Amino acid sequence: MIWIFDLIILVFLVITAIISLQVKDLLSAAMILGVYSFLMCLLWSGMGAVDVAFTEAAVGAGVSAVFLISTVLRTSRRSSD
Amino acid sequence: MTEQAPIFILLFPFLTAVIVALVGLRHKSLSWPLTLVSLGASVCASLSTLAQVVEHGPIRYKLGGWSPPFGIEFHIDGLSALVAVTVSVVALLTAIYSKDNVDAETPDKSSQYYSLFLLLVSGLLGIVITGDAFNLYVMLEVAALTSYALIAMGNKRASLAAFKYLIMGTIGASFYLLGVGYLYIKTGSLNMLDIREILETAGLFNSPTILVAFILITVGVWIKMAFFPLHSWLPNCYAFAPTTSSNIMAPLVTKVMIYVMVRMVLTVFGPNYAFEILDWENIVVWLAVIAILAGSIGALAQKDLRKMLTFLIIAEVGYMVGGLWLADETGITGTIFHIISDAFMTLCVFLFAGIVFAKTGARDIYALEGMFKKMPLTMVGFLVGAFSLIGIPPTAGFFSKWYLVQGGINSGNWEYVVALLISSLINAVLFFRLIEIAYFGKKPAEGHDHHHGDDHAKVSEASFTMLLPLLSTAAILIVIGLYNKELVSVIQDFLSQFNLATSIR
Amino acid sequence: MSSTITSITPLLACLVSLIAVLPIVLLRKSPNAREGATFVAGIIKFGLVLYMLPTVLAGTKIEYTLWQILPNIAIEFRVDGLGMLFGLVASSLWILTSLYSIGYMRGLKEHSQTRFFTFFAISLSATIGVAFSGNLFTLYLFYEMLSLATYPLVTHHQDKEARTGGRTYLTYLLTTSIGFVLPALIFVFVKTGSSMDFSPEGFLAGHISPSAALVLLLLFTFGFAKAGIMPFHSWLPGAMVAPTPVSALLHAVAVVKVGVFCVLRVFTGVFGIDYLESLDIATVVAWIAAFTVITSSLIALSQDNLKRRLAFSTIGQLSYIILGVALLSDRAVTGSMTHIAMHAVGKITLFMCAGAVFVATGKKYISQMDGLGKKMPFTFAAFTIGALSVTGLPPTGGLISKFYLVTGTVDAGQVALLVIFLISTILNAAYLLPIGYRAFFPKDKELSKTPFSWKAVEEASLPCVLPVCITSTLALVLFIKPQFLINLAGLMLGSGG
Amino acid sequence: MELLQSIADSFNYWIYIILMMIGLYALVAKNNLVKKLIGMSIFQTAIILFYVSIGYKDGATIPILYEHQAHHGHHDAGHGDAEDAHHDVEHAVEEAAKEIHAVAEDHADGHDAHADDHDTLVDSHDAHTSSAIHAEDFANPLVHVLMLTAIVVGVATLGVGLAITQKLYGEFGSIEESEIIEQIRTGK
Repeated sequence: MIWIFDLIILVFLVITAIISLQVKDLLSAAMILGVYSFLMCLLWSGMGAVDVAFTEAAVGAGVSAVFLISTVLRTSRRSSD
Repeated sequence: MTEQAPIFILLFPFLTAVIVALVGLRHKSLSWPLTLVSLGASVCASLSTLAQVVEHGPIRYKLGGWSPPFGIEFHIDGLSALVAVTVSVVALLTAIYSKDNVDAETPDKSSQYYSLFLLLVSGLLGIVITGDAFNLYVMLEVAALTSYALIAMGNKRASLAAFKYLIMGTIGASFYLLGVGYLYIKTGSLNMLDIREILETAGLFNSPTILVAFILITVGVWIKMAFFPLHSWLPNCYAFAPTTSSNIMAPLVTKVMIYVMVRMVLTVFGPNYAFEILDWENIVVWLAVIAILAGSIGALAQKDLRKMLTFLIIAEVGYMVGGLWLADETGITGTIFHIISDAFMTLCVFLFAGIVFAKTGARDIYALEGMFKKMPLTMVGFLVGAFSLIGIPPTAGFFSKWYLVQGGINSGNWEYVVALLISSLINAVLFFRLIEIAYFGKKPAEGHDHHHGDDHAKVSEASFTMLLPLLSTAAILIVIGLYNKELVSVIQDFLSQFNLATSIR
Repeated sequence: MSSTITSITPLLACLVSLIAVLPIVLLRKSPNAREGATFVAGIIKFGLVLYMLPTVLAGTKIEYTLWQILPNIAIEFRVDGLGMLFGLVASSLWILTSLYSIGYMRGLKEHSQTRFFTFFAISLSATIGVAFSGNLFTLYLFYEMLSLATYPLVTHHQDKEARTGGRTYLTYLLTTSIGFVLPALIFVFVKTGSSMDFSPEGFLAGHISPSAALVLLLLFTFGFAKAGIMPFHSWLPGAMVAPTPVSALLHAVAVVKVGVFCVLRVFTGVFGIDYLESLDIATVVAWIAAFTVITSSLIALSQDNLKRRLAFSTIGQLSYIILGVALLSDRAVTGSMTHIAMHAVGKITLFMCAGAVFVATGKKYISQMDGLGKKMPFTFAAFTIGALSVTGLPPTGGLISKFYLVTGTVDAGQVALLVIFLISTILNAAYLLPIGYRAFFPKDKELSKTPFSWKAVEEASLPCVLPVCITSTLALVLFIKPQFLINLAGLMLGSGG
Repeated sequence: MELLQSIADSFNYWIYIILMMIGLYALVAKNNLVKKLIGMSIFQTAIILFYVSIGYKDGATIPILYEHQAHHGHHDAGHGDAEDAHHDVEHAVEEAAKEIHAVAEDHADGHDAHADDHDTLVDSHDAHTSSAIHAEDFANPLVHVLMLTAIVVGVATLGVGLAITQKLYGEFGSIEESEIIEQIRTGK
């Protein structure tokens, strides 16, 4: 049944991607992008790419989220779209 | 020592970038000499590599001893050696030129500037000498990231331009990466020569995957080289970036991308696939014609000197894309030749624009007023660059156009020939407008002022570090023009492996 | 007949004036030394050309390959009859023009004289380069060089008028050379793959289709816009804003003659007379030239500005030369080649006279020149001789070339064109001769009654008048001794028949 | 169920295309600079997903050799153990890559014969070195290594983009593209 698990992750990936782009509050957008990245990690570790998954968790989800959040805090939280 | 030359081309600027970043924290004044030394060494290494290639044929340099399909390999043939020499020489000249400008424009960031500059150069050199498609992507991004930063060092408008460039550049690079991914699915290799071999032996050319890969790579590279409909990021970037940033990027970035295109079409996919199986030539040549005309006409509309020159770059990109897709050996020779000559002539006019900006602080073309009297030597340098862009013998630009036009006639692409000539004429109009302003001034006096004689004209040339690169570039343009036969023989040596349609000779 | 020797002399002859730029610029502080340098260079150049004359007259070609610049194409010098003829004219007249420009420039206290002399020297180098070039590519190279080097001369005054004139000048010359000649050049190269060396038989035969040949021929004829064929003529009157020595050099010797010279080269050296004859396409060019002859003469009649009238006269005379070669008969071609020299001598006299009048009196318009003959007898005597020569009347050299042209037309069987020649000769006489006549015999009764006295003579300075006298004498001498010019022209036809 | 499973297998590819399109749309159409960069991040991860999917084989495991695997074919290994192990790893990498070759060629219609050839070659090669390691047991590690680089590149791009965003905010007081362009147009 592992493929169902995969499928669910994939669907959620799309959903989180769309939400992070649609939400007006940039801080939430950054958070949701973090969730998106973690889902991606999960998917990749399931696909035998543990090293990629780890890197994504640390660099992709971690560092980019930090970058995004710090930028949002320094500039403005509101987005017009 | 000499057999290690290929790696030194890249290693010198790269390591020095790190050193400059560290040393620059304390001793800013060391950045410039360090940069010069490393680039000088890089020039020597690339020249020595070129000599080796000319003498012994292509070099395959295995990085760390891993054999090709797995390890990263530097593959240096005539084409990459020539472009590597061009890149390193242009970089060295711009570095010399940077001294006064960087201190004037970005005084507190000079060590960052040099560090980024060196990284950009190593990225570009890496693109040129690598033999690995994925490695090329990494180098592409190294060069791109540093250029975003270099552009953003400029004024307000530069930051926005840099952001747009970042978006477009990322799309382009990602397309390229995707294309390489598709190639990898089919061939299981990332080494360029290996890919080609597998494509041919396994007869994969009919596969739609390869078609998708080809389209993605071509479009990706077109975005990065600002091929006409995809050019919108370029003019503002180069026009508003700090002087030296645009001086290094305008000649090199688009040209190196042309190199990537040539490399992909010829070495990776092979002319057989690109030209015969796909049969796109006519479409692409027409696109190039549109690009040439659009770029030239766009340039006519500009009043800002550097912006005008950026539109010329777009037209020149059209020359080279069209030249490649003529699918004719002479035409492709012209394209490769034009990579080199265009790099130097763009450098020449941008260096001049930088001097004008440094001396007058104005960006529009009327800043040139009375320049012949004020700085005759600078104008001589500019004239050579301008003549080369127009295509007046014996400058390099004339000869590269010569081959391009010849290729166009050979392959019967008359629209391309006409477009080239029209664009040459428009260039003539553009540059003689500038020369006229420089010669007459904005408002020509009625009647003549007899005592405004030549004996007491105020001569105020640019500083030595700015003048030297300009004049050297002008000299290089003429030397390339005079020795074009030797250059072309290297190019034709490289092309001889591809069995292209040849002219009657 | 077609023996060749290799010698560096042609290159030296070409380079002398280019090298002279250095002393001219270095000596800019002392005008006398500067002009001295120009002068010495002019004499050396003329000497070098003369030195080659006997060899060339003996039927030997002098070759020198400078640089193998493209695969198969070299920058190459070759001196043959036609080149020699033109080189001789250009280099001898340069000496006189330099002498004259010293008088003119100083007389008017012109600015930037160093620049003037510098570019003058460069233009001369380019002119000799064109004359001695051994292949089409070299020819094009020097042709472009000449366009660019004369631009600062045309726009010398740097005022609004100069700007417009200069703009027209460059627009016409560069558009045609880049737009027409360059593609034609590359097309020829692609189709023949040859070195594009000029040869008496031409090298195009058999490589292109007749229709392509016609297109090429027209591209070349119009492309060398310096020849002033209509509708690409209007740069010439526009370029009249230049100082007179420049106009004299441009419109009598260097620039316009380079244009017709190039056309002659293309006709004889690239296509080959025989090949053109077999194709039967040259008539098109002949009629275009004939049209230009008549139209320009008519326009010239209506001009009051002396220099402009002379400019339009030049356009007509240039078309004679092209018309002559387009007739393809031996005599006509000989006529057009000698006409290069004859017209050069005649026209330079006229221009220099116009300049001398301007320097002495500041008058530019023909209507103001009534009765000036009494004040400037030498100038106007020379002017009359020049006018006779250009019209083609005895006892001047102009008659010789006209004679060859007219008999050549008869040979070619083109009676219609013969009529054109006659009409145009009448027109020439109508717009040139009255000027001299009026100067000596003004309409105004009072002026004509004023007795001539040496005290009233107000000639321009000696350096202005002397060259005028020399060239007008030359025009007379050429009437008596035209033989060596005809020999030189004949060399070009030697193998053709 | 099998049908569903086969859809799920290629689902990766569908999702990667969808994600790419979402990212591309954001890059082009979004007005907010940070949103653009988020779009870019999604775009790049989608490509990485594509690459990882290339390297993935059904039932394959992570490309790490356990000690017993490494020693399986080398009972006589003495002091050179470490070296041999290294060799095996290298060999495994090679096998994996060759496996992809073979797969690739299988895909190409009409070239089965050639592919077979290649397979036998691989097998014979296998036989006399280490019979215990089969490339098909492992995901392709080369792809993973490449993707590590790609991830880092992506984050670096994001970092530069965000830095420029902050600079723009400092200069224009806005991170909306339309507002910035308006400010430039109305003349600084």
